[in-house]
Amino acid sequence: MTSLLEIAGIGKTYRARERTVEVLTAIDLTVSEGEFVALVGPSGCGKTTLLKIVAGLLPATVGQVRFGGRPVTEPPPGLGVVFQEYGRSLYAWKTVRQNVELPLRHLDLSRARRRELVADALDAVGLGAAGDAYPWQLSGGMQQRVAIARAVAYRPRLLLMDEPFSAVDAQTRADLEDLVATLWKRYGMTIVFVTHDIDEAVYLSQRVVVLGAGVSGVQADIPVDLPADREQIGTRSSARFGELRTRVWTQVRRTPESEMV
Amino acid sequence: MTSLLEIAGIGKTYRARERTVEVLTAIDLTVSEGEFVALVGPSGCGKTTLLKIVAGLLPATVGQVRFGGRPVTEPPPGLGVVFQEYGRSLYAWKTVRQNVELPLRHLDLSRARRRELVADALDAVGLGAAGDAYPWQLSGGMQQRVAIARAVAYRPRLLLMDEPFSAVDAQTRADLEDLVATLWKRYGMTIVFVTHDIDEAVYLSQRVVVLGAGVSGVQADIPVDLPADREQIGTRSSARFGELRTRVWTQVRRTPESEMV
Amino acid sequence: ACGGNDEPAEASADGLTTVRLASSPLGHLAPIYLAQEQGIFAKHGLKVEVDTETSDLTSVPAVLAGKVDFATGDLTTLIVARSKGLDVKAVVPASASTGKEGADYGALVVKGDSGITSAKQLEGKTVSVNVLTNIAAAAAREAVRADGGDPTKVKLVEIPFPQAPAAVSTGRVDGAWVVEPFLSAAKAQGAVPVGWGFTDLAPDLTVSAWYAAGSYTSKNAKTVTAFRDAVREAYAYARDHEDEVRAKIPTFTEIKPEVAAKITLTGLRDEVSRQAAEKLAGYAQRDGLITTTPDLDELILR
Amino acid sequence: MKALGYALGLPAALVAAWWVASDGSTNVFLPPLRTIVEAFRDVWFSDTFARDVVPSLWRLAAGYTIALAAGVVLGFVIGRWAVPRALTGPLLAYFRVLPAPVLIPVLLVAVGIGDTTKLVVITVGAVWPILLNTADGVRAADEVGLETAAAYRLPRRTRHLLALRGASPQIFAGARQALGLSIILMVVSEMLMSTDGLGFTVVQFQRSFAIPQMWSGVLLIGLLGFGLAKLFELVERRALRWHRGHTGQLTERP
Amino acid sequence: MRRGWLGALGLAGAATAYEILARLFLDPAYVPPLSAVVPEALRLLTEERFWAATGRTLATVAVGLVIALAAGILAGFALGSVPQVRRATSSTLDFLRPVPSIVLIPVLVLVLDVRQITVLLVAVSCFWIVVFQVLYGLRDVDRVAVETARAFRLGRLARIVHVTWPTVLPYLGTALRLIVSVALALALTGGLVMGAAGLGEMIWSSQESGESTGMYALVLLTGGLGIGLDQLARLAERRLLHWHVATRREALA
Ligand SMILES: Nc1ncnc2c1ncn2[C@@H]1O[C@H](COP(=O)(O)OP(=O)(O)OP(=O)(O)O)[C@@H](O)[C@H]1O
Ligand SMILES: Nc1ncnc2c1ncn2[C@@H]1O[C@H](COP(=O)(O)OP(=O)(O)OP(=O)(O)O)[C@@H](O)[C@H]1O
Ligand SMILES: O=[N+]([O-])[O-]
Ligand SMILES: [Mg+2]
Ligand SMILES: [Mg+2]
Repeated sequence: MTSLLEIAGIGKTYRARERTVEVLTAIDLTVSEGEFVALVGPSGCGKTTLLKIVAGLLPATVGQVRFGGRPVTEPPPGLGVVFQEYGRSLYAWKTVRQNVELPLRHLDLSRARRRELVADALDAVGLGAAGDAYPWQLSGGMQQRVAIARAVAYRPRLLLMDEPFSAVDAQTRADLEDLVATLWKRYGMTIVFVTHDIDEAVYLSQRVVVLGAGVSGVQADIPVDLPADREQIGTRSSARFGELRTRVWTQVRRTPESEMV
Repeated sequence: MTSLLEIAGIGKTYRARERTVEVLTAIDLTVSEGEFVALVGPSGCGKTTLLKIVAGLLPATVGQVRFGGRPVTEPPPGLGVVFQEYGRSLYAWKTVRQNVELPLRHLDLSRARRRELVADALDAVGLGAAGDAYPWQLSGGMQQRVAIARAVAYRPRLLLMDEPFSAVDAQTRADLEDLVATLWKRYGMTIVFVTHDIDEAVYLSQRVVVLGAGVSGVQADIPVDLPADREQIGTRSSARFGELRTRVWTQVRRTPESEMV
Repeated sequence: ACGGNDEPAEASADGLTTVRLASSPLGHLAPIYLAQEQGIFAKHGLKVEVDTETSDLTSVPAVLAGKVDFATGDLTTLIVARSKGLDVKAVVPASASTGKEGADYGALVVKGDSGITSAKQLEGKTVSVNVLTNIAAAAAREAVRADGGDPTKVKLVEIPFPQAPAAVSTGRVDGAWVVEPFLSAAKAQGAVPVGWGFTDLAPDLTVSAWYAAGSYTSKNAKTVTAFRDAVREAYAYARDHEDEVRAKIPTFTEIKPEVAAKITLTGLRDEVSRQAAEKLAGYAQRDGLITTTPDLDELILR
Repeated sequence: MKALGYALGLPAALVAAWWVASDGSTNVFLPPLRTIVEAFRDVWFSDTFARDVVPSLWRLAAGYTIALAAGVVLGFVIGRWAVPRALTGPLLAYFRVLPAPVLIPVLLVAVGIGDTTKLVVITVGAVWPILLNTADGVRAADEVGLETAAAYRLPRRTRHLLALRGASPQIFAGARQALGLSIILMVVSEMLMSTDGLGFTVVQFQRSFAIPQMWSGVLLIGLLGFGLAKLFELVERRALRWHRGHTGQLTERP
Repeated sequence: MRRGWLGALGLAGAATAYEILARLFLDPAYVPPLSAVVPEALRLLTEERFWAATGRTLATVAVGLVIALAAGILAGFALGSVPQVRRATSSTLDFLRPVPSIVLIPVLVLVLDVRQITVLLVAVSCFWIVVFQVLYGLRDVDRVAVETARAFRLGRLARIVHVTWPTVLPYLGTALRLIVSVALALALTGGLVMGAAGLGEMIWSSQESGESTGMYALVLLTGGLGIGLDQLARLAERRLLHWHVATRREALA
């Protein structure tokens, strides 16, 4: 596998009058083409920040991101994103269907094909009937699924997902996990996936990267050597799964959280 | 225990030009003073809607909610809420500290006491150092914790929480669960808690109420007979916990989700 | 009629030269309209187009830029314009004092029960005029002076004529310089005239005049003469047919026929009064509107 | 330094172009800039400034302040409650179209010819952008923010203030519009029934064909507008910093 | 529909208040009561010259508005989307904004006719309003919304069409209601101070003829026209902004 994404020495400091925060220091990470990487770490450690830098939406203070060998200065082609702030990333003036369709409109697709992609994506996230609704007519979980459908319909080469299932129920979550896993395999996408659910990270990914709290670099990079064909009940109850999740847990807990009660 | 909250025959239909959705039908539910009720159900089934009706923020189409015997037409006194859309519920022009302090300012508290309550609440959610930041300078999880701190500092009589831990990492989530449990016991609050995490519902509550998908009434009402003193590792690994979570799971899965792939 | 060497500037198929006149639709246009109907202009080889979409604000630049050939302007304004080097020439009066003290179409009025009975008593008081920089200010001051008062002690303030009667009767000002139809309106509301500034300035006072650009008068001398002659003939007709004048006014203003039947009409004179112009130039200089008196021979077309 | 370059670059170029293009102009109505600048010095570096500009500034400040207060209060009431909004809708649309010269007759009778009339003209003309923007801003207040305030039973006053603060970006849009308008209205109000002021003086210049002096007045009005706009920006930058943060304008973009 | 009734009620209340004030405190000679004004207004409605004047005024308003909207939106987006342009021009704009066009009329007469000047007056005043509303609207564009569009590599134009424009639209809705009134007011001013044919000139003429009842009748009808234009602007706004919080809330109320 060739490396698609090279993150080299990335550091980020937010400067404002009231408050200057150094968030990331010296992040080094390489993601291969077609890889599925899960990113975990405590709240506020800089996962979203890193994702935005990778997407070319936020300049790093130091360091460089390369995508397919080229330095990233703007969002690279073939990028799909599901933002943590899913609500704000949907356009209130567009229906669900229009929201999902928007990124497809500048791709070279026939209208029929575009329609089909949109319909499939909405069906896949269980919103086949809500295409004509506006985002503000949907529940939180439904909005989040629209954002997922938009990314999925786009068939990106690199998919960045920032806690994409945080607002859906357990059953739906499991279904969506399997959906993403299927699409990943079918289309050979590269996925970087931020989650707070360690089981989910292990279940989905080939590698779990743990970011530390405070000013943090990569704290651990744990390969997930589970078989390629995974399945909710079988995989999660396997012994290897248990070991891996414990390993990740240990790493996450090792992060100093002196602030917590 | 006297009943604090009586929800009788509540139904809700959203009407709009494009789309009319009947969300809830004939919801009956009674919550006693000091009770901790968890509300679970698939995405889009009407949990948030029900919570807003209970809070007196949204009129029901049919039925009535009574709080302490009185019909609810506006938010009752002593109500604390954590909205699912935590980001939008924070005021962007106020610092974290000011956001938390706001509801306290019209209570009969000395300034010193108010300061103390705010500082304690922020410490409790791990944001002791972020008091002077503005919401838009915080990560998603941090924003959510500010909303929690605001509710906690307020010491409400009835606390409504809508997926309050959806954006925080596992470790922080466990800590916050214990924080809420402690405060509940210490102050005798009544809590209605929406979550997608069935383990969390069982771990925290005295009763798990399951809402069904589609036009739904209460599908199941499962008492949680775990000992009052609970603790993350011990309780969750107990046999009774396992039985209860399986019972809830079974109920949640029974909801027809024909739409899902 | 701006280009070309000499006449005919714009001769139409019927052999008539078109002249464009600009004036607000006020009473002084009545003789012009009558003359048009009577064929007086045609007799002088002219066809008249009246542009009423021109106001005091725009007429001088419109004339100088050749957008219209003749426009009306009050004599003070023309004097001031001339002294600032603007090439305007007064051709023939457009409105003039009736020359009859006590029966002119403009007067200085006060509220009936104000206790003021003479113009002199307005010393130290506030008097309104429609525009501070035109002939009205001079007329108001002259009324006070003619009564033996010190005109510099009158405080002038600008209030449009239509609001002047109300300003007087509600006591917002102590006196007001008004012209018809507001003079009649003010009287109807109990105001009384205490001075007749127009006749005080000069019995043959030219209040406003038809003027043209100097360059136009030199290039189109024949047309200008024809125009002046036609207007004079129009005035002669109007003097003999006052009823027709009174009947004409309501057709192009909003003045009601019953009002038009009673108001004092403006005087109609053939010559721009040179003597009055000197007096007005003096006032303009005293009021700081001009620093040097213009050559009045340049201003008034012989 | 760079900011100064941006601020002065275009004006300098325009002034230079004007200077060159107008030099040698013989059109009385378009005098050479050189003459205008001389007139500027003669007219405004004298006691005219104290006699005319000072009262104008006072009227402007008072009229604008009243418009601001009235616009925000009325706009708030109209934005927040449907009944007053429906009740006043056509009425306000009626009053919005009345230009100052039409108001004068009524004002003369009701208020007189003093400064009050001018304040009324400025206020009545400048209040609309503030009023409409406040009403629309308040009406668009974020639902979740309002629900949060309601749930915590924040006192009425606090909830109103929150709605206002949330609407402040749009209120500032109205206030900014009204600033430019107020200066124009100050001039217009002084054209009628006045004896002093910048507008009065400029109109007297205009009517007495003192064209360079008139242009110098136009320059002064422009400079005044520029100065006040800068002052306004200073206040706005402070008051709306949160909004720039919230909308990501304080975050660097690649 | 309740909205319509309340609006009529508001007008009726104001009319009653005016009638009482005019009868009790003011002299009918210069502030005539409605009972005198309304019949005069009804009479005017039957006169052809009233409709001709209305037509001219509305034509001026329409042309001025179209110019102002097109130029204002274009300039607003250009200034708001290219920071360098904004910074380079802001001082010049701040200087030009407060210059009252009325002062420049004698100069404008040199090159334009009165009708054109009136259109210019309307267009310029409305242009400024549109530009500033667009500039402020552009600042309201949500960060996440823009980041989403950028991530999916929507081009500059697509971002304007799909993200920026809809955000600015509510601000333009406010602008629209403002400028229809301003346009009408300035079209009247053109008639009042320059004699441009239309309703303003009729009002001027009534004033100059001492016909205060006629003048008030015209003012009444002009105000009615203002209400009509405002209703049109609101209708357009409700259609274009049906998704906006304010409209949603209104629909519930
Ligand atoms: N616009 C900003 N201005 C200033 N500080 C910021 C900004 N955005 C984020 N931060 C700070 O950067 C840190 C990391 O934020 P980030 O959103 O990357 O965290 P995260 O790992 O995604 O957290 P979460 O799991 O809670 O979403 C936080 O301390 C936050 O306060
Ligand atoms: N303002 C609204 N207008 C129209 N329909 C709405 C509105 N709000 C919610 N709905 C609809 O009501 C249903 C229930 O929404 P609700 O937000 O109560 O669900 P929920 O159970 O909280 O879901 P989630 O777990 O995803 O948050 C959904 O089908 C949604 O589309
Ligand atoms: O002249 N005005 O722009 O109002
Ligand atoms: Mg994050
Ligand atoms: Mg919900």
